[in-house]
Amino acid sequence: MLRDYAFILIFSAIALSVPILGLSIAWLLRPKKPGKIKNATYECGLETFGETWVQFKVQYYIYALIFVIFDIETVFLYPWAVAYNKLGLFALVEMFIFIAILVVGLLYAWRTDALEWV
Amino acid sequence: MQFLDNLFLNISQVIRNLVGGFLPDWGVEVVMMTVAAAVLVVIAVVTMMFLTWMERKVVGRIQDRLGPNRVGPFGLMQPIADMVKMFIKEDITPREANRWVYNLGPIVVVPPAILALAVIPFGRGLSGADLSIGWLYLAAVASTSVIGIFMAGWGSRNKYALLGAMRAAAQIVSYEIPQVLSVVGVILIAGSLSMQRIVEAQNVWFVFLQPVAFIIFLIASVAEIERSPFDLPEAESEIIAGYHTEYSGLKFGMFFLAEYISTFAVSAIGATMFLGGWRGPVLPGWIWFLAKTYLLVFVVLWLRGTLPRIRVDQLMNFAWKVLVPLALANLLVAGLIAAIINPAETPGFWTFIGFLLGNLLLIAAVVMVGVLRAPEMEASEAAVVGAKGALAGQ
Amino acid sequence: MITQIAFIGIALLTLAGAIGVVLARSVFVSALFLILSFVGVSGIYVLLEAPFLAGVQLLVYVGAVAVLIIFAVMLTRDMMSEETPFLNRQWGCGGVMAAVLFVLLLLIGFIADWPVSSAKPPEDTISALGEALMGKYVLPFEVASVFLLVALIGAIVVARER
Amino acid sequence: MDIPLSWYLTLAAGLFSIGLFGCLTRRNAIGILMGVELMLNAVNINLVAFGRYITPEAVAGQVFAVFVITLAAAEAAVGLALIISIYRTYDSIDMEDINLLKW
Repeated sequence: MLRDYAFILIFSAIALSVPILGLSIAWLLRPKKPGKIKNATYECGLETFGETWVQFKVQYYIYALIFVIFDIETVFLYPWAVAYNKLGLFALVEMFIFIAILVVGLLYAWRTDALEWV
Repeated sequence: MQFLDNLFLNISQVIRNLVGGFLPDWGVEVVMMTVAAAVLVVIAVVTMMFLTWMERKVVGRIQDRLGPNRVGPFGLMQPIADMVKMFIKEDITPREANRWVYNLGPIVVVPPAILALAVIPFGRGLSGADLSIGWLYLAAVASTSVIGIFMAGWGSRNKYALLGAMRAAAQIVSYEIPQVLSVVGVILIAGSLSMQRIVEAQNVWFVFLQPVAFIIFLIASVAEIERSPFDLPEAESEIIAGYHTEYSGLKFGMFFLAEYISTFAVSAIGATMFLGGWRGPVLPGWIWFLAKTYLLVFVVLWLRGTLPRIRVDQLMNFAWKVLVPLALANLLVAGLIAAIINPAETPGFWTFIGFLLGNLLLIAAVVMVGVLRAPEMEASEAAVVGAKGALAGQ
Repeated sequence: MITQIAFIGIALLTLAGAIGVVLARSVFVSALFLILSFVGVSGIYVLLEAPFLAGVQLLVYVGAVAVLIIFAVMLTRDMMSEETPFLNRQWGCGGVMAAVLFVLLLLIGFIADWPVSSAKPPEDTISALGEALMGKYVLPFEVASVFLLVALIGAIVVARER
Repeated sequence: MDIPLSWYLTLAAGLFSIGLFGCLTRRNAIGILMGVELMLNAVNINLVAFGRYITPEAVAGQVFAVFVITLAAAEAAVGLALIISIYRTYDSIDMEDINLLKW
């Protein structure tokens, strides 16, 4: 089993070396003439205005939150699906209850407009 | 035919014998793995270059243009010219940027896209590694791509870049759920997460057993790789160019590289999980695999050429209020049918009929809900528009 | 031999990430180091022959929890300027505490005589996990869904603007 | 099995102690939460390592690790929601400023 993962390790090292190698070659080839205006933050040619860390709305967090909860649900779903043929009807009922409870959460978010992008 | 089918396995055997002459066993293993990994990486880069050309040709034809046709025959050398340009462009690092995070961003973005190729079966026994957690590995690797986007957005110290990164993350995260849920039906029938096992289980292509899941998977995947019509985070008309606003030269090219490799990877995954992967009559497996993959790539390009970009609130609503409930319903239907007819033991024809009936019922239910809710939806839409108009009037 | 080298490499990566989490001035950079540490832990799971957990570690921690943390960092502006210390005044005391705990844990780990078994783990871990979740651990499994529901609703209520 | 169990225990102990240090000393509330996440990861390493070395034929260690991951994610979700809520009220998440149990 570890043999397969050794391949993944080597593969990730080589995959990581692609951008590093490419960027190093580009670093050697490209011209370097920085300038005051050139290195300014790009905002359609205007001077930068106000703080960079603008205040984001909480909606982003709510989406991430619901995502985390459902991501964990899939963690339970995969072993269930793999073992399903050995388990039979009882497993289906258990999973049905599991999903139903979480769907209540989704419905709650839906009804309270937490899913609404405003 | 037999020879062509085993072409790559034979080549690998030749290399193994060649190296085996003067290296110990573990050395041979390491050399073989490195060679395989290097080949996969080369495939990734060449695919990216081919896809940029293909995209411009296909979209050009859709828009009644010729596309690139100056450099080389049919403009085939265009990607090379583009690459040379990328390499010799001046690189601009904004003064305000956090140098470490800014420069690491493009480096972190690329590996997740390439790593997906490790478990994709290009033919019988022809995959980098046949992991037992196959699909879970793909989902896990794909989910790490958000990190590079965050690094690019935060490191640039540009509010549009940061906003683009936030939007991209929210979108990727939202569409990941329907994507991972839609595949559960396939895993349930195949009884394994391993990609090779999933291909071997497809006596009937899973697209016929799980058509609804296939459509959900396709839509969610196109959204995951931020391609049109879901390309809001990097749409010029929305927020300059999103998280890669500040990047130039090859650093910008790296984001492109990642995007095109992901397009290929997602199509390959779709072909493997739903279209039978390398299985097919007469021709060698890897030709079947490439044909199916490029069919899906073409569909993705076609979507870009045809559909207008959707609005950001529609984007999020579609993920959470349409795709997620549909994926959950599909999962329960699949579970129910698999409980009635055990797909591992029933002959293919009856499995096919059973799942087809289930999916038809599901689609009928969806249409019913749509018809019933249509007036209500229109009313709520009108209310929202009215409220926005009132706000604008103030 | 090779696995031992791999273990040392991955363990050093994990610990370096963890130290980065604690000592980075900016919270965002802290979060990036946290991700590094999570990736290292997933490598450890692979060495422990728990590939499913390694995948889950990447999917849930790197792909979900880290994103959640970064969103929270973006929503709460980092008020710390360059001058204000990012650790509180008890950092010396806290360091001693952590060091003492580390030594104690090491003592327990090395002195105790663990009854190590040489049996083989099941061939198909994922299937075995599924059967365990649906059989022996079915109650915790259902409780987990209620728990997730409570967390979801609670967090939405707390986070939303009124 | 050529890695002794004590190596894993050492790694987990180190990770746990670093997490504890971060938890005790970071001023930023999100920093404290990250310390807690590190500690939970250390616990998970221990659970899986003990499961692998002492009862390899059962998957109890992994099942528990899955439940701990569930718990950690839910904890992060609610904890960060609280932090965002605190930020909205106090306009700061510096734990030195937030020292009142009740206002």
